[in-house]
Amino acid sequence: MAKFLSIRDAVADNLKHGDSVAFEGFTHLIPHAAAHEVIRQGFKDLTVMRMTPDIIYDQLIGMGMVKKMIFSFAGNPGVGLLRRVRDAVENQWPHALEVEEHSHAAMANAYEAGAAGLPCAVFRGYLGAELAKVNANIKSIIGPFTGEQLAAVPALRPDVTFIHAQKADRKGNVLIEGILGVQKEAVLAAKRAVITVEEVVDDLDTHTNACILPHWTIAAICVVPGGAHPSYASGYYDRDNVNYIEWDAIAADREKFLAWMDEHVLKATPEIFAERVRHLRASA
Amino acid sequence: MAKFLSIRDAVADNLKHGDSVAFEGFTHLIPHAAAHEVIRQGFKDLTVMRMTPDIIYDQLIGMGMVKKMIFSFAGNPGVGLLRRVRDAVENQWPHALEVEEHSHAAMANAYEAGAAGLPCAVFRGYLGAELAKVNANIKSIIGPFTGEQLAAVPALRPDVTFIHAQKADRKGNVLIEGILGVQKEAVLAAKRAVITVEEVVDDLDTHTNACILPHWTIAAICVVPGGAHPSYASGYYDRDNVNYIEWDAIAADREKFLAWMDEHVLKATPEIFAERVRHLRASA
Amino acid sequence: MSNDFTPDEMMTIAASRALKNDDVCFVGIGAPSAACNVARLTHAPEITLIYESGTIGTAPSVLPLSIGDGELCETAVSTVAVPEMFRYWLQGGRVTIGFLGAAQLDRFGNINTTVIGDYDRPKIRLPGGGGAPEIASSSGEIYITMKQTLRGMVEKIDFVTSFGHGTGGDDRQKLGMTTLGPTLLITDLAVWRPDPVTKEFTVVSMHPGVTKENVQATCGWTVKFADDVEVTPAPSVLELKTLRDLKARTKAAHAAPSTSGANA
Amino acid sequence: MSNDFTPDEMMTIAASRALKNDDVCFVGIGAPSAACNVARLTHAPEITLIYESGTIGTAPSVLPLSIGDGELCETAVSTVAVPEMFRYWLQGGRVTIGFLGAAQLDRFGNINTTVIGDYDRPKIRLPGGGGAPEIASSSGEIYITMKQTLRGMVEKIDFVTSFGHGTGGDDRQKLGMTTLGPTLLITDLAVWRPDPVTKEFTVVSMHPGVTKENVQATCGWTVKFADDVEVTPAPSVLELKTLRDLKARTKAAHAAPSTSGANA
Repeated sequence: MAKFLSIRDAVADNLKHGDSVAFEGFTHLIPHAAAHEVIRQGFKDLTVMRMTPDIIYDQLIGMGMVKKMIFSFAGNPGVGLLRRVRDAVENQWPHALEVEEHSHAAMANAYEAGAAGLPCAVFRGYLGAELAKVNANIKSIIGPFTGEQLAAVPALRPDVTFIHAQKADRKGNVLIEGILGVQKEAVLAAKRAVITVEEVVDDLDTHTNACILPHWTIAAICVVPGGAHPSYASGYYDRDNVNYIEWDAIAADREKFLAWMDEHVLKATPEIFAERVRHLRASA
Repeated sequence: MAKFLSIRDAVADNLKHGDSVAFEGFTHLIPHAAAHEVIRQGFKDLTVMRMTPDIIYDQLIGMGMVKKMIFSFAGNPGVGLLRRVRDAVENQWPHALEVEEHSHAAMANAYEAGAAGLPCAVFRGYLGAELAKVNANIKSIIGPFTGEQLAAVPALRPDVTFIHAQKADRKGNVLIEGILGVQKEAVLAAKRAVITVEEVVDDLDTHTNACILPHWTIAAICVVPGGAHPSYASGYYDRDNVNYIEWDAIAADREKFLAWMDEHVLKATPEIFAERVRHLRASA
Repeated sequence: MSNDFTPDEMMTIAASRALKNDDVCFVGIGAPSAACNVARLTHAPEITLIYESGTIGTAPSVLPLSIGDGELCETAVSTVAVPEMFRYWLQGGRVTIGFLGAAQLDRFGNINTTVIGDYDRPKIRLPGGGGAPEIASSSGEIYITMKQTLRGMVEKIDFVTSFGHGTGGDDRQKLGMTTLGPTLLITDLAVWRPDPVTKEFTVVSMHPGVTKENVQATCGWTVKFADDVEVTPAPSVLELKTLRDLKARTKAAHAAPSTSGANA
Repeated sequence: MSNDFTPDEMMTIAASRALKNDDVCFVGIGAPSAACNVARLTHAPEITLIYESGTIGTAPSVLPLSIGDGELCETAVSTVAVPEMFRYWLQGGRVTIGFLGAAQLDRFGNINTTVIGDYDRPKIRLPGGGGAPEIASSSGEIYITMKQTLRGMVEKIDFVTSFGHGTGGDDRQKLGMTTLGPTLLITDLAVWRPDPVTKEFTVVSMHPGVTKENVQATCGWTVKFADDVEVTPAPSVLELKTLRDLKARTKAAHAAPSTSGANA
């Protein structure tokens, strides 16, 4: 049953050192505010997973909180590489990072299998692809009717999934609209789900087949307006593209990165996100 | 690419003797008008599939058009048994009927696998259930990570899928709203899909994540107002419950059944459906 | 309390009492959607009802004639496609109570809704399992409700559509199931619970006025009774009024005559 | 015709010409969404563009910075969840053209976007495959576009992220693939097609002003040229205007300065 909590309390109540954790969002609705709160609370040895780790994974990894990353595309979308991820993989800074690398199809199917309560996902994939040689979690099965060899990967079952969504109603049912990514699957696959939302409303006022997570599938809901910035929340504010471009320069240098994190994350509060998106709301 | 055709031409162009065919609909949006047109055109040796064969399968089977039925629940919803199906299975009237019987979970997964281009569906099912002993198309596989035994059934890939939907736009994109059933999957799993709709509109005017079948996934679209009667089309007309109750008496007797089919199907036209739902539109 | 009630009403109301506010209840075809909705309209207003047509969190004002009636969708929190229903919601382990009916039932809660007689040459071809085989294995626990008859409650069912406790004991665990299976049987005469060890259904409570002889006379196996068989509390005035109002609304809604000129 | 164009513009426009009105084109990360949208805005107005973020049939007025920009969704026929995108739409065999870019490419159309150097001790850790491994195997055919450099077009790629034709010949069929694989490579200098038998990319057309020496000087393997190498038609005025207008709109839309006071 969803509790309405501050993001501070929701993170403290639901995350532990060593947990596996997904911060999902596919360009749209990336849970920046939740990730910053996790960084402030200083967790260690996390196994993080996401199809498209971007800036927040650069931040988590650069701050030394991550033991292992499961992913399928680690880039700064529209800009280039993730420089903190590269520094960890190439130079073990601040420490070594274990990676389990998949394709998007594999990750999407693995979350789907997690939501579906299955031990593994089965799909047609990795044909001729070398990832199958370097990732022991890519196996195969033979279909019992046609004899076709299909790929199999373990279901993803994070201890905690964080997502950002547009709104919740007062019972705690949560609506996601627009580009949905794998957020529904990541929530249903998780042991505990923490969702930041732009607002709480009396009535979700949407389509009968819209993507809604019932309140009893959610551990905690936190109202954090702007919580997806610099990504966007369809209907609330646009993507802050310039921030993605600027991140490339910040993350390029270890000292610059640490100084930025100190000022904008460690010494900041979740409340700053509302201010950050103020200028972006008009155009959304 | 979807062609706008009469239901007569769409059936004639897309269905052949001996085809496998799905008329899907889960209580909502059952394609009665399409089934009646198929009956009028007198096809033979069809393999029909559906999760919930109801009145139209009673009609197809009673008229001797069906060689085999793949299904998971064959009942007159809310009323009882299907008397023409029973007569075929129990007494081979008008001729013997081969049945391949599954659970709902298996059929839903099998359509999903068909839509996903996979040879089979993998799920946790049939545990201790005797269907696995009488249906050779229920097999199992061992998951390669946990060693759990999972059920496997062949993907459903009908030659033709018929469904009824609310509306199409002028390009042929089709909207389904409300109880969605397995219609999207049945269309995407099929070699050719024929869709009857209530109306064609300039703009589907719906939610960004609504269930829409793009025009290039559809072979033919036919405007048949009322084409789901006596089932219902959400937003257009209600379910005609009395008709389901009356069907029980009609189908109970072979002669009565044949006379009814002659009058209301063989000698009728698709245009009668609009008239049938006229009185149901006000309340919808 | 009311003394003016039918065995059928007692059965529905006794079943409704077993449901809790935080239950997520999967209402399969043939199941007592009346019991679920009486629970929702009385002591469990927040109960989540899921119908296999894809409607999650429904609150219909009348009982649906089918599991896919329009009102289920109109009142639902969300309506999803049927493959998702069976994958994410049932198989995903989110359903606490699966509610099933039965054409034939044995003492271990195994259910037949497939055929009477031989599968290949059936005496009566029943509708089949629908969602039941996986409801039976994936729901946290299973409640069964049916009227007692010698034809329905039998020593050996003709076909195992849905697995209950098999031949009893730990048969479920042997098949790899981690769910509890049938934990409650409510008939028009009694409330039954499985023996903790043998898993045989045992009468723990009889409805007002019912005798052990009544129960045995309508059950095809030798009935086990608990040491202290209780009397099921009679329906309260509120429970009875809620059920009867629901049925009256349902009858009115479903009986509207067709003027379409042709049925089916 | 115009003579005032850059090699990059020629590349994009040559790629756009390969797309047809009835194509269903999967635009993966790093792929030339510019080429797809120029096609849509010129000769192929009905082309279906699919981005892996779940947007089907998009028609953006500016190029997305990422594959999940809001306008892709706002202009789409439908936006589906990402698991459905990969299962029903890509794996389901509905995509006619998969459009891929490459960090490293070999003469058989095998692509590396994973690492430069050894996988476990990479010199440069690239973003990875994203959707590409299954785009490469499930799309009807694959078009590749990249700028020619000696570092990019190499004798042997460091890692096979996405399988093209393997070592050539019928390597795809041996792996059970029924799709055509790479059928077209468009660089800033030339248009290449695989040899029908060996599957080695062969230059069939060079862009205006480009010599065979130019092509060889920027390619790490010994280039095969067709017997009759044609000259790629220069961009038309309409093509060039369409591309430049699109880029100008895109630049204006993405360059809006942030005033949020803190980035990321």
